[in-house]
Amino acid sequence: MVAGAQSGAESDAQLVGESDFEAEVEVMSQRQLIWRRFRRHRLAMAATVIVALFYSIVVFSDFLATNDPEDIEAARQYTPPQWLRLFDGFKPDLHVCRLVGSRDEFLRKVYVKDCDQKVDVQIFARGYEYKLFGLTLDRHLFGVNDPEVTAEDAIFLLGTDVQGRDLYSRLMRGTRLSLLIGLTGIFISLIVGTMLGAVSGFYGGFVDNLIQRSIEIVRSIPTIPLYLGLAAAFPADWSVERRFFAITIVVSLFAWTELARVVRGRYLAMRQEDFVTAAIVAGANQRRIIFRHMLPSFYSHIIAASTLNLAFMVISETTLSFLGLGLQPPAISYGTLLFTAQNVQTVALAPWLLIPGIFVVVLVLALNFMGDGIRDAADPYGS
Amino acid sequence: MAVETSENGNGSASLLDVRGLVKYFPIKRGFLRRTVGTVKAVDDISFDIREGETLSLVGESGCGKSTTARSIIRAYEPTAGEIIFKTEDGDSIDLAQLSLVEMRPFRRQMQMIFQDPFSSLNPRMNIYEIISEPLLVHGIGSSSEREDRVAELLRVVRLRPEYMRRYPHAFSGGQRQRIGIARALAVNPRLILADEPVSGLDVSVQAQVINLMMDLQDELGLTYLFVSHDLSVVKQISNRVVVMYVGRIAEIGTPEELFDSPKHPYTAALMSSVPKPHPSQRTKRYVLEGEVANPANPPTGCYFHPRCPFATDQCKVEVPPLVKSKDGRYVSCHRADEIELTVN
Amino acid sequence: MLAFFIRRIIYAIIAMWAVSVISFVIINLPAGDFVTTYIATQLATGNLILEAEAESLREHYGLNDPVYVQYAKWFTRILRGQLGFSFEFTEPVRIVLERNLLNTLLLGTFTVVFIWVVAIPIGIYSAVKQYSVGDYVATFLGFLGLGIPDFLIGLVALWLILDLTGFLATGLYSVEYRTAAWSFAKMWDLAKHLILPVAILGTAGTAALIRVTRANLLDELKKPYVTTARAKGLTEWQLIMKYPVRYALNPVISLTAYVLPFIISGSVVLSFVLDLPTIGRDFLKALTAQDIYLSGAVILFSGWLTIIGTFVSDLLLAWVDPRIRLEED
Amino acid sequence: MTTETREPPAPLDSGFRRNDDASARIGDASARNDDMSGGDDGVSARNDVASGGNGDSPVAGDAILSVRGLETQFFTDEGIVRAVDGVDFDVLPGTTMGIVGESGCGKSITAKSILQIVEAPGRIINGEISYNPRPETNSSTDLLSFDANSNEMRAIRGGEISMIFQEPMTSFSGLHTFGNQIDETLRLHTNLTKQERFDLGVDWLARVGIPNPTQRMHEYPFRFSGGQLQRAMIAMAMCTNPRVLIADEPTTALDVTTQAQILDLLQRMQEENDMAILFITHDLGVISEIADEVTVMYLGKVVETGPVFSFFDEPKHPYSKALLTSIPSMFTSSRERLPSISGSIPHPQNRPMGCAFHPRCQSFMEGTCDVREPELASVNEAQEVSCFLYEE
Repeated sequence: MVAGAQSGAESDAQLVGESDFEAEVEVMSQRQLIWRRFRRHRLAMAATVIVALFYSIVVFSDFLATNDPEDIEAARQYTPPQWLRLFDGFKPDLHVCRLVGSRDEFLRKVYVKDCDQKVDVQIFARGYEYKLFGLTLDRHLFGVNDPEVTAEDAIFLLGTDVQGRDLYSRLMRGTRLSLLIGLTGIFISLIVGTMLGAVSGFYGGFVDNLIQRSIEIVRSIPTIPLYLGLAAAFPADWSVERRFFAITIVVSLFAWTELARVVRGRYLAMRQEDFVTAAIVAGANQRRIIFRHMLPSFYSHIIAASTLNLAFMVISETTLSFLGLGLQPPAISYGTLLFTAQNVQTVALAPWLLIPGIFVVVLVLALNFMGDGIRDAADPYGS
Repeated sequence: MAVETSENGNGSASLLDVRGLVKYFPIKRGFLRRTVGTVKAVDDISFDIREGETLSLVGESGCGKSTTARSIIRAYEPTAGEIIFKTEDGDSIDLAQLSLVEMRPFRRQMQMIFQDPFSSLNPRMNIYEIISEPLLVHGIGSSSEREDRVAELLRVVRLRPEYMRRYPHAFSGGQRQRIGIARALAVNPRLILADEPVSGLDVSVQAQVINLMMDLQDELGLTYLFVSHDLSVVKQISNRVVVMYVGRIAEIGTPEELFDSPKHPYTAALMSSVPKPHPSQRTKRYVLEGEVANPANPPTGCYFHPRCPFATDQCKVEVPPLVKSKDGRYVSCHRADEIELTVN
Repeated sequence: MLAFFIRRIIYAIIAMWAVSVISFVIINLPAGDFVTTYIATQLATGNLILEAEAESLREHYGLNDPVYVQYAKWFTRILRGQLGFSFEFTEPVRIVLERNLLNTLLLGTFTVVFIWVVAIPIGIYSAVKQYSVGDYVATFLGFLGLGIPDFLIGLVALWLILDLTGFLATGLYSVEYRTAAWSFAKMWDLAKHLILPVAILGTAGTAALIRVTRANLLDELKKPYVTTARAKGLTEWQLIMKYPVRYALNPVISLTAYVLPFIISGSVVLSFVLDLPTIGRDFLKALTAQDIYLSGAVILFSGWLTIIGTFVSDLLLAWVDPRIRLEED
Repeated sequence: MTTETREPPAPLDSGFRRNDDASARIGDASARNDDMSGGDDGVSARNDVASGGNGDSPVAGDAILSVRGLETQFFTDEGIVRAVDGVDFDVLPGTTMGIVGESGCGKSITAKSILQIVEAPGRIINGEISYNPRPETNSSTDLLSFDANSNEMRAIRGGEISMIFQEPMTSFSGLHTFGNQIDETLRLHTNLTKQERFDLGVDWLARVGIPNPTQRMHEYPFRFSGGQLQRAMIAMAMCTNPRVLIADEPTTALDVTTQAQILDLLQRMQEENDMAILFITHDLGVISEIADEVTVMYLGKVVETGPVFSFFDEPKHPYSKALLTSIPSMFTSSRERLPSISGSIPHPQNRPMGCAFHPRCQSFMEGTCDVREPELASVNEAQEVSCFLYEE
């Protein structure tokens, strides 16, 4: 048909040319590719750093604290925050300004900042004793280098509450508890959600139908009244630990449905993929197909869903405890800290009591951005 | 429909004998997921594949050709029928009767090549892991032996062995299809089911893959079941062709027979619809009226009768069996021997 | 469509039953039965109740029966409209609920309207002008709105208003209108008081709706039918409003019925902070006082409302989508 | 099933793309299709625009659509993709120009660029698209001089130049009835009343061969089959009597028997309405069936353009030759090993230096093909090729 038809037989033998790919991309695994896509997501990266900082607080809360969070100092109630100063003039010198307290005509305590009187702040100062990794320590990142410091000389970086307790140190503790609740809740919902999702997708039919309908029913129950109702039903005399676990279970009550849905959806989609059929045809057994072929493809989706769930759980705990229905003093969490700021008049008097709220917002935002980033990176075509 | 299909002298020549294969998919609806109907994807078909040949299944989308291939290799559970496979030891075994666990040893002898070169390779595994998987699951060789085998297979499909630690996303569509072929060859199968292996590829790459498949067949003595909707490709690669329409076989024959002197009106229409390769051959096309029948609700009698210009009252009620016509071809048409068909 | 309808009704009935069980469990969770609670409240007000009287009360309420009998009796009473007695308010639960029903519905309805009016235009803008400055601002504010708990916004807003104007922006009515008959002046007063709670309550919903609208619309904008419409010669806005927006908003609009109950139950926390006279505030009081009949009734009805809302939303969605509406089965 | 072969066109007598034989060919074509002549319309609302029935052959040398130096680029996060990189071709009135190429060659983007409906992040960077509906008056306009959203451009889109697409299933809105969607087109481009528009819609549905057209107007697209939807899309594109129809892979998603129906329909529409068709496909078989002229694209550039017979008989560019020999057809004999093109299509971002085809080319000349870019130039009075083999 065509004059000068080429002979292509030998061209088949031509091997893949080096120039076909960029050198950087070629040997990367899917995990590395996801990581690379994720790193390009600036906001998600920043959010990840913030989340990592929060988790370091979980581990090192006592080390980061300056005062014993439980210490009551009636004489120092509602101290305003003392900002940490790094310089005295141009000379590096870590200190805060001393606050001088007096009473006004309504006999309320008022504090006046006197920067002529410095309170020296030291790195790795000695303070109250605490346990970390089984060791009893008394060193703190910074503080006044005196375990028996008097109220006059103590520092209150974020001020104090009505009982004169140091808000900064309490916030470190509160971060620990609130995040632990979230993490435990994630763990519970992860187990329940992935199990039910996997069972639902794997067996299909009646079991699938049953689980799917249950999920629909759970999702149609309004969260807040149910949370509140359950939390209120816990006897007031429960111990702090018992209440902790009860509240954890309550906040994870709804979180598993989303995970189950994601796992089932991914499972069903994956079952249609040719590479799964290829594994069946190759003779692979069920276990290998599920664990070697399918599960690795939804790790990142599970992580993304869990990250978003964690944010939801932190908010739930905070709200419940704020209303006095979740954790209760003496437990220290974001919610119980904000519980002291329930009243507008109190807030007007001591606005710094809302600072735990800023922590909650920053944490929740960071978790949301991070979760979104993971989801986008895992699935560039949208899910 | 027990058609005696394994002929050409001694029956031993057929590697695979499909008899009365049926695959229905239930349509489930409602709260209790009741079955409210069935999609008759494959509706009682019989054919055989001879050792060393390429048998193609052709037809339009939804005609059941892919389902047939997947039922044979038990990626789907066949609803009914026999799939008689002649094993290496010369035994005949009905694959349709085996449980999935019993099926596993036979998977070494039949492998599959897929259409989509993107979704058929696990993006999370590198090329070595992908190609060596059939070896691994059948417990063949040590890890270094498997590595040697993968290197050899890569050379066989004309890819560089050095690339075995790379991931699928680094390769082009044609190269991925070669990787898929290497995986299928890993366990030295005798039968390869190729499900639209070139339709996902650019036209300039298709010939590479087809040539490779034909070379491998010659070198390794492979038997192919080739599924495609592209009649030109089918014509090029096949020894025999099975034409399917709505889950049933219309006609079986060599490419030349079907393309030059079709017996079934549907075959004729199909062949006539294929664009001609040169503008000087432009002709008045035999344009088929109407729409393809719905496999969930097919017409009575011959499924093709509503579109067939030769349909009689008999065609409306009676299902035509697949029978051997006077000149030794298989056609399922009541009027096969009366009508004269030509493709242009 | 009929089969779809029947299927949905069956789901809804099962879900309503499940919620009733949950409510019953919650009512019975606290240690001791409500007679114990009742005795304690009576004691607190100086009334002494004899052991015999307590026992007859237990008998009357069937507290000595097996749990499932108790449930059955409780459930039939609920269906007959006998919701029980509120110890906290010392009046029947029904009276307590009816008192603030109107306020609650008003707050919810206005919030839904607020969410649509604010979120949909922003969501559309954000999708159509993807990656513009406005899109980034909207997306960031959306995240912020989702991330901040309502009560925090409420607290901060109250504090700022108090600090700046000395005005305590709580409640739904000024003192002089609290018990007054309805008049234009009272409505105007209510309108002024509604702004803050509606805006706060709407924040999270608005943020969520912006994200949903934007994401849906971005998906739709890539569909081939948009290109077809463009190739017809429609202006960009005509075609976006007629086709992809219609697609993207179908699910959103059908959710109206579903969102209202959620907002009503979500108003519990804000009602507490802003001291709004709603059922939510009564509910919280009931919870802290372990006033079981009132809290049980609120949980039950908010659950049922939500289920009915979901049901109506599903029907609406099916109705606006011809593919479901015309499905033959 | 008769065998009726077309005569190859008479050699063209000058460098001009003359189209003297256009009417002859059309007459020829209608003879082939006389048994299919659809319902006589009579409703055609504004067929007066740039009319010129079959008899009035256009003044010599005038293309209805002439694309020159078209460049469309996509500004992605990974960098700029030069999807269309300097494309030239002409579409003559009443004829079919086939644009053929593989994935990523920019053929669809070229089509969308003509109507200025390239999606973000794509932008038309350069070029000229002369539209000349009345060749006798020589009043051509450059479509790219109009703003994409201007009234002028929108009047062209769907009115003067219509387009049909690859995926009939997703190219309609599933939430609007077909009647609503065709009505919209008519409302935009005609002054007819609602009733007239409805009647015209029914008429067009009948003309493209859809049974029960009146009832179909009230139905939603999901009730149509794939082939019917493609017919409906053709009806919607044709109802304004456009001068040019751009068909972007209209049969790729369809089965071969449905493809034959649609190709037949398009040819009939062309004859009845005397319009030019720009037919985009990757299928050489379809080109050989329907095109009068062929333009071959590879990686955003035109490698060859010329009459369909010259292309099939004497392809000039090595890529064209390779395509023609490497693709199996119904006429290649069974079990025959076809020559194949080595390598694969590079990603548009990794475009090779010089001639983009050189790494796969059998006639590769070192020091030339990998250094310089060839230009599209005439090799004879009919064909233009961009290859150094033909450089003087």
